[in-house]
Amino acid sequence: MSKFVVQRLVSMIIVIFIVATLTFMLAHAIPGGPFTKEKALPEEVLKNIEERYQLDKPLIVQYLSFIGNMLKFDFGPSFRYEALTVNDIIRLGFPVSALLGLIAILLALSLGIPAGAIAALYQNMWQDNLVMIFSLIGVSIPSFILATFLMYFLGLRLDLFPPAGWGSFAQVILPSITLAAYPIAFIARIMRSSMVEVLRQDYIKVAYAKGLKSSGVIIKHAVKNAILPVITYLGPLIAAIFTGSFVVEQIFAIPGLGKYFVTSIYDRDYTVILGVTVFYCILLVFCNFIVDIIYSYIDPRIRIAKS
Amino acid sequence: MEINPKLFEPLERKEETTSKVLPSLNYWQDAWIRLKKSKLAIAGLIIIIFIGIFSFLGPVFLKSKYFETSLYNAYKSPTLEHPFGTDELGRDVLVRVMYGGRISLAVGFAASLVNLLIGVVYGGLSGYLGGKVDEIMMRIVDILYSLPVLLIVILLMVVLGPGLVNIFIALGISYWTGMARIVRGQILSLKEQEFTLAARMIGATKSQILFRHLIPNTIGPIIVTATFQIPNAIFFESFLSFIGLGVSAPMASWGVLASDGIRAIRAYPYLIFFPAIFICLTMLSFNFLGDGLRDALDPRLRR
Amino acid sequence: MKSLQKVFLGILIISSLILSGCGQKTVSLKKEVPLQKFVYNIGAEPQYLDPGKATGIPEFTVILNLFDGLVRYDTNNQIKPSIAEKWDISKDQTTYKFYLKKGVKWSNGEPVTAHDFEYSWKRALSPELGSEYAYQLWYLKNGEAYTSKKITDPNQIGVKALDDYTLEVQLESPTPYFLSLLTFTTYLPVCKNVVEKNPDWAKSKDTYISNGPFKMKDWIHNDKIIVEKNSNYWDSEAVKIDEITFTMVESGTTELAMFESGQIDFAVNIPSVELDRLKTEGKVTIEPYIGTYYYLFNTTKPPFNDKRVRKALTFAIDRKAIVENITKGGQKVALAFVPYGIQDATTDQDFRVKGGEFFTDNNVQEAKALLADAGYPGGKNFPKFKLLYNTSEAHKSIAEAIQQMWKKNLGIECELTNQEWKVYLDSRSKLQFDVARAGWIGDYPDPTTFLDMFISTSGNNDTGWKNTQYDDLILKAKGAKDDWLRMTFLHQAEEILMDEMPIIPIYFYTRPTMVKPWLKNYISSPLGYTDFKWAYIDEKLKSK
Amino acid sequence: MEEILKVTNLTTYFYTQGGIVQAVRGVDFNLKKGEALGIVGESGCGKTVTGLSIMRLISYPPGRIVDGQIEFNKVNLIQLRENNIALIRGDKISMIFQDPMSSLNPVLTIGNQLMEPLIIHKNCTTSQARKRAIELLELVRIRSGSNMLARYPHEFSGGMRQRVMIAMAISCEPEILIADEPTTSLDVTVQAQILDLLKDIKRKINTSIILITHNLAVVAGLCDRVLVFYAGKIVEEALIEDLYAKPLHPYTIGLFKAVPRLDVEKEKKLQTIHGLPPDLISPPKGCAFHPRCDYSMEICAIKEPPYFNFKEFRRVACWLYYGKRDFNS
Repeated sequence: MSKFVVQRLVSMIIVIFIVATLTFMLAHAIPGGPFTKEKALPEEVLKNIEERYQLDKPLIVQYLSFIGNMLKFDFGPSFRYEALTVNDIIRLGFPVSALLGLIAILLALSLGIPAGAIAALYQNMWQDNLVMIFSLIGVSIPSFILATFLMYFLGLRLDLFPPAGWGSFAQVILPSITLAAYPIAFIARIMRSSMVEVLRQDYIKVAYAKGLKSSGVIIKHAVKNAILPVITYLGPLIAAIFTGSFVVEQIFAIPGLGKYFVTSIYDRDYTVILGVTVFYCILLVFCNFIVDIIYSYIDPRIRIAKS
Repeated sequence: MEINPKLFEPLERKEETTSKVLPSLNYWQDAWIRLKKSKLAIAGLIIIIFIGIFSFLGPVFLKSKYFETSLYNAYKSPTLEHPFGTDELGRDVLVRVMYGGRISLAVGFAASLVNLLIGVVYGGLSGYLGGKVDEIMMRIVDILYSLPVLLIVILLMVVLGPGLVNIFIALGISYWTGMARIVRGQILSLKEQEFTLAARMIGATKSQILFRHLIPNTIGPIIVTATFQIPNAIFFESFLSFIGLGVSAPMASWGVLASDGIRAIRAYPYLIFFPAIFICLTMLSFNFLGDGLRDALDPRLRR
Repeated sequence: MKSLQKVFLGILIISSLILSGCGQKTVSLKKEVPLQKFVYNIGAEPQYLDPGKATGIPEFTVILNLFDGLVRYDTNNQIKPSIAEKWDISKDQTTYKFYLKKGVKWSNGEPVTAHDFEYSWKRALSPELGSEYAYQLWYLKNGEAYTSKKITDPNQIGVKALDDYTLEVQLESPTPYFLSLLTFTTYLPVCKNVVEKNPDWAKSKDTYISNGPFKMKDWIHNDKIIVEKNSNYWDSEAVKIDEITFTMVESGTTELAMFESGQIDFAVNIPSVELDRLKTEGKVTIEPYIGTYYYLFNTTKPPFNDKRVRKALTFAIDRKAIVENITKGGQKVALAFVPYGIQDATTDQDFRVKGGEFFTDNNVQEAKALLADAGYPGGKNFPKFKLLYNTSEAHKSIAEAIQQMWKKNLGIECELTNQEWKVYLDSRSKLQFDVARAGWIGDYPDPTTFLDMFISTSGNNDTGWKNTQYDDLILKAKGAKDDWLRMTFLHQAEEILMDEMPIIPIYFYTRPTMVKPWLKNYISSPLGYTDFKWAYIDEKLKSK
Repeated sequence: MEEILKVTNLTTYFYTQGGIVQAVRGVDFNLKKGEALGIVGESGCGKTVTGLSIMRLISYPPGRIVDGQIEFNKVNLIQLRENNIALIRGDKISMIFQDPMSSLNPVLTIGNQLMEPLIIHKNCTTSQARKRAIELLELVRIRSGSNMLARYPHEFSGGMRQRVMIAMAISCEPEILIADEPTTSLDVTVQAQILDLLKDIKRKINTSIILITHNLAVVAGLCDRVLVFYAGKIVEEALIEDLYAKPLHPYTIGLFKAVPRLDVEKEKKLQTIHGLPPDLISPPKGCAFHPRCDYSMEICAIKEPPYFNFKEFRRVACWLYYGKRDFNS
C-alpha cells in the first residue's frame, strides 16, 4: 500500500507542476495584459508599473521566479488588488467557499443517495418517476437561473431569507441549495442506475434469505456496492464545489474564492490566475487520491489489483 | 367426463417437431423491439423528433425572421401574432427559439458524441489496461480538469474566432473527462469478474474484451452520464457564445436566450420561460430515451 | 443504520460550529440616539485605496469621502476652498500659491501641512510608486519628465511647500481648469510621516490614515468597507452621517434585490430591463454623467477611409429608438461628441448647448444619397464588414439594433463579432477591426478630456485618423490664455471632428441611481462618484 | 416422525412481458422432521420456484404466489407480513443457492456475512457470534483460524464459498434447510464432500433438508423420499428405494434411461427424451408430458390424470395406472 502512496504523491507533484507551467504559458498567450485599460496608459507610466511588478523581465525569468515562489507556497502579489496578495485571496476566500461547498456536498449526499436507493427499490413506480422528474429538472436548470430565481422568489418576494450578502447563517441557505441542485440530481440518478444493477445480484437474495429486512439489506449490503460510481464522481465534485462557483458567489454577493477563477483571467492578473489554478489542482489531485483510497477500501478486489 | 375404454387407444404421434420458435433476431432488431415496448422511451423519441421538426422546419412556416428587429414593440408579452412574445429588440421569440433549437440540439448531440467516443473509450482503456498506463491517463485527466477552461476558450476565440465548429472543438478538449472517470471506475471492478477471464480464455483480443464485454456492461452509468452532460453542454455553449467563441449575434441558442432572459425575470418572465421549457423538455426526452436504450441494450435484460 | 446516523450527526455539529464562528454580529451595547448610517454599493473590490494610485469610480467614491483636498465641490457643484483658505494665481496663470487653513488634522491627530501636499504629489509622480494615474499630475512643471525618468531630482517638480501653510505650484503651461483638477483623487494629500515609514499603509484598515469627513473603520475584502465619522476632521460639524457601509455587489440584478429588501440604500448599477418599472414606481433618479457612447471607424481600411461612407453609416442610425427602448436610462441622443454638463467659457453656458448639433438623427435620405455618391447605390457591392464589441448584453443589443438599421436603411451587411474585454482593447489599439464600439467618461469636467483623445499622437486615438488642422487647434487651445479664446478653438476642433466623422456618436451617458428617499443632500458628481460630506438622513421619513 | 411443513395447492405465476408464466401449477406435499426430501426435475419445471415460494422470496414484479398454503408450525407462511416472515428466514428455515461465486457479497468480509444471521436472530454480541462462526467453519470442514473471518469472498474457491454458504445457513440451527442445486456448479470430488457434509449436519442438528436438483445420483446419496416435478406439477412421489426399484411415471422412467449405467454395455446408445420442455405460458392440455410420452393415449391429451396412490408416499399422476389402484379423481 505504501508503495502505491509514494508513487501517487510523485505523480501528484508532476501534475501540479505541469498544470502550473501550462497555465503560465496560456495566461501569457492571450492578448492584453494586467494594465491594459480603455484609457490607455502613457508609455512611460506603463513601463514604470511593469518594472515594479517585474513584468518587464523576459518570460522565462518570470516563470522561474514564479516556480521558485510556488515551492515556498508564496504566489506573489495581485496586480488587480493592491491590498491583497494571492495568499490573502486564498486565505480569505477559501473558507467561505469551502463552507458553502461542505453544506452543498452534505445536502447532495444526504438527499441524493437515499433518493437514488428508493428510486431503485421501487423501480418504475411513482417514487422512481418522482425522483427522476425532480433530478431531471435539477440538472436542466443551470445555477445562474436557479440562483436568480431563488434570490427573487424566496429572498425578496417571500422574504424568507436575505436575498444576498454574507455574514449570517440565513445567507448560507440559498447559495448552498443552488450549489447542491445539480449534484443531488446527478447522484440520485447514478445511485439509482447502479443500485438497480446491485439489487439484481444473488447476494442480495441471500441477504433476504438470511432474514434481513429490506432496509437492512439496502444499508448493509446494497449501498456499499452501489456507492462506487458515486464515489468516483465525488472526487472532482468536491474539488470543484469547495473552490466556489463564480456564478453563485456573484449573484449572492459572497466573498468566496469562486469569482477569482474568472475575474483573474478577465483582469489578466497572472499571479492570481496561477495561484488559484494551482490551489484548485492541489485540491483536485488530493481529492482524487482520497477517492481512490476509499474506492479500494470499499471494493477489496481493486486493492488486490493495485498492490 | 365419462371414462370409456376407447379413450385408452394409443395416440398417434403428430410429427410437429418443435413448438413455434421465435424468428431469429440479431442484436439490434431485438433491441429495437424491446425499445418499442417501453412507453417512456417512445414518448422521448417522439418529443425529440417534434423538437427537431420544430427547430429545423418551423421557421419556414413563420414570416418573421430571427434577426428582424422593431424597437418600438419590444418586450410585448405573448400574443397571437407573436405566440412567445417579443424580446428587448422587438424580435419574435418563437422563431428565435426555433433557430436556438438548431444550435442547442447540435451542441447536445456533439457533447454526447464527444462523451461517448472519447470519454468512454479513454476511460475504458485506462480502467482496463490498469497499472502504469492507467496512472498516466488518469493524471492527464486531472491536468485537463485543472486547466482553467476560460483561458483555453479565450485562446480558441483569438485563434479561431466565432463559429459553431469551434464549440465542438472546445467540447472535444475538455468535455469528456467526467465520463472517462466514471467509466474507468466501473471497468476497474468489472474486469475482475469471471466473464472477463472466460473471454480471455477463449482467446478474445484486448479490444474485443473491452468493447464487446466490458463497456456494454457499463451501459447504465454511461447513458446516465451522457444524457446528464447535455444540459451542461447547452449552457457551456451559451457561456462560449457570451465570450465570443460560439455563434455570433443575432443568432442565439437556447442557452443564450435563457441567460439573456433571466435578467428580465421580474418584468418579463416569459422571456426565460420558453427557452427553459424547451431545455427541460429536451432533457426529459433524452433521458426517457436513454433509459429505454439502457434497458434495450443491456445484454443481461434480454431473457 | 446506526453507523450512518453517527457520521451524519457528527458532520452536522461540525458545520454548525463553523457557521457560528463566521457570523460577525456587532452588538452595540450602549443605548444611544439612532446612528445616522446607510449602505452604498460601489460594485467592486477597489484596486487601490491609495489616493496617489486610484483610477476607478469605486475607488474615487470611497477615497473622496475619506480625504479632503485643497478645494472641494459644494452642494451646487461649484469649486469652494477646503483645506486651502485662499490662493492667488500669477498673471501668466502658471503659478498658484495656496494658503492652507491652520489646525487641520489627520485622523491620527497629526497636523496637515503644505509638506504633506508636496510629498504626496511628488510621490504620485515617482516612477517607483508606479501609479497608473501619474499622468494626471503632468500639468505640474517637469511632472512628465520626472515620471519618465528624464530628470531624477524631485525638487525640479513645480510644487514646493514655502512653509507649513503655504504651497507654491508651477504648471507646465497655463491650465484654466487646474482648480477643477485639484478635486481629483491623485491631487489629494497623504500623511507624510505615516507613508514614509510604511509604504503599505493603504493595504489594511489598521494603518489607514485620512483627513476627510470619514475615516476607515473596517475593510472585509470583497465584501464591504465601513467608514465612520472622522472626529479630527477640521469641518466635522458639517458632517451629519455617522457611518457608511460600502458594499461590493457586482451583479445588477442582485443589487436591485438587495435595494428592495433594504440591504442596500444607494444603488448605481441598475439593470436596464427594470428601468421602466422603477421609473413608474419613482424609485430611480437620472443623474448627469459626462460620457459619450460611440462607434469607432478604422479610417485606414477602405471603404471607411471615405468620409461620405462614414457619414452615411452615422446618419442611418435611429438613436432615439435605442435610448428609449434599449438603454432606457434617460440618455440623450448624441449628435456631436462632447457631452452636456461641461461649462463653456462662462459658468452659465454649457459647451454642448453652445456647440449645438452637427447632424440630425435617423436622416436616412441623406445617408442613402451619401452612400450612392460614394459609389455604393442601395448598398450594392458594399464589402461585408465586421462590427466589434466587447462581451456585454447592453453592447450586444445596441449592436444588433444598429446592424439591422444599416441593413434596412442602407442595404449593407455587417457581421457582429464579440471579444472578451482585454482582447477587444488589444484589437482596438492595433486597428484590427472595421467598426468598433467604444465609450469615454471624462476625467475632469472640460472638453479637452474628450477632444485631445483624437490628436494624431494620442494613445487613445484608435481610429487611425490624423488631421494636422485638428491637432493645431487643440494645441492652441491648450496654450490659450483666456477661457473664451480656448473654447472657440475647441468648438472649431469639434466641428472638424464632426465633419470628418472618424467616429459615430450614439448617445450621452446618464447615471440612473436608486436612493432611499430619506437620504438627503449628497452631491452626485457628473464624473460618477458621490460626496456625502454634507449628506444627512431624514429620520422621520426613514422610520415611516 | 411428525410433520413440520405442509404445502397444499401451491400456485406461483410470473407476470412477464411475454405473458403469464405458470411456474408452479398446484403442488401438494409435506415434510417430516429430520427427513431429507429430494425434488427432481428438468430446469424450468418449477422446483426452484417452489423452494423460493416457501422462503417467500418471490418478489413482485414479476413473481407472485397466487394460491395455496404453506403451513409451518401451524402458521400459513403465505399470509405472514413481510416483517414476520423475515424472523423465520435464516432462523427457522434457511436456504443455500446454486452459484457460490455470486452468492457472497464481494465487498464484505466472510466473518461479517457469516455472523449476520446470529446477530439478527439470536442477538449474540459480536464476540459470541465470532466464536460461533469459527465453530461453524470447523463444522463445514474449513481450516479454521480467526484470520479466515477477515478474508473476502474472492479469496476463496468455489467449494469453500459453498461451505461458507452452508455454514451461514445452519448457523441458527434451522428446522428446515432448502438446498437449491448446492453442488451443480462444483466439480464432482467437491460435490461428494458437500453431500457428505449435508448428511453429517442433518444428523448433528437434526434439521430436515429439501434438496432441489436435476441430478438423480445426488438425490440417491442423500434423500429419503423424492418428488418428481414436471411442468410445474408433481408427477410422481416415492421413497428412494421404491423409485430406484421401480419408477412408475413415463417421465421418471425416461430420466433413468438417460443416466449412463456401469452395468450395461457401453455401445448401447443412451436414450433421450425427445422434444423440448413445455412452454409454461400456455401449458399443453391434459397431461403436460403427453406430447413427449411414448405411452401417451387419447385421454392423456384431453384430461389431466389424477394421482393414483399405491401406499403412503407412493403416488403417480398417469393414466397408465387407471384401474390398477384406487385413485382420487
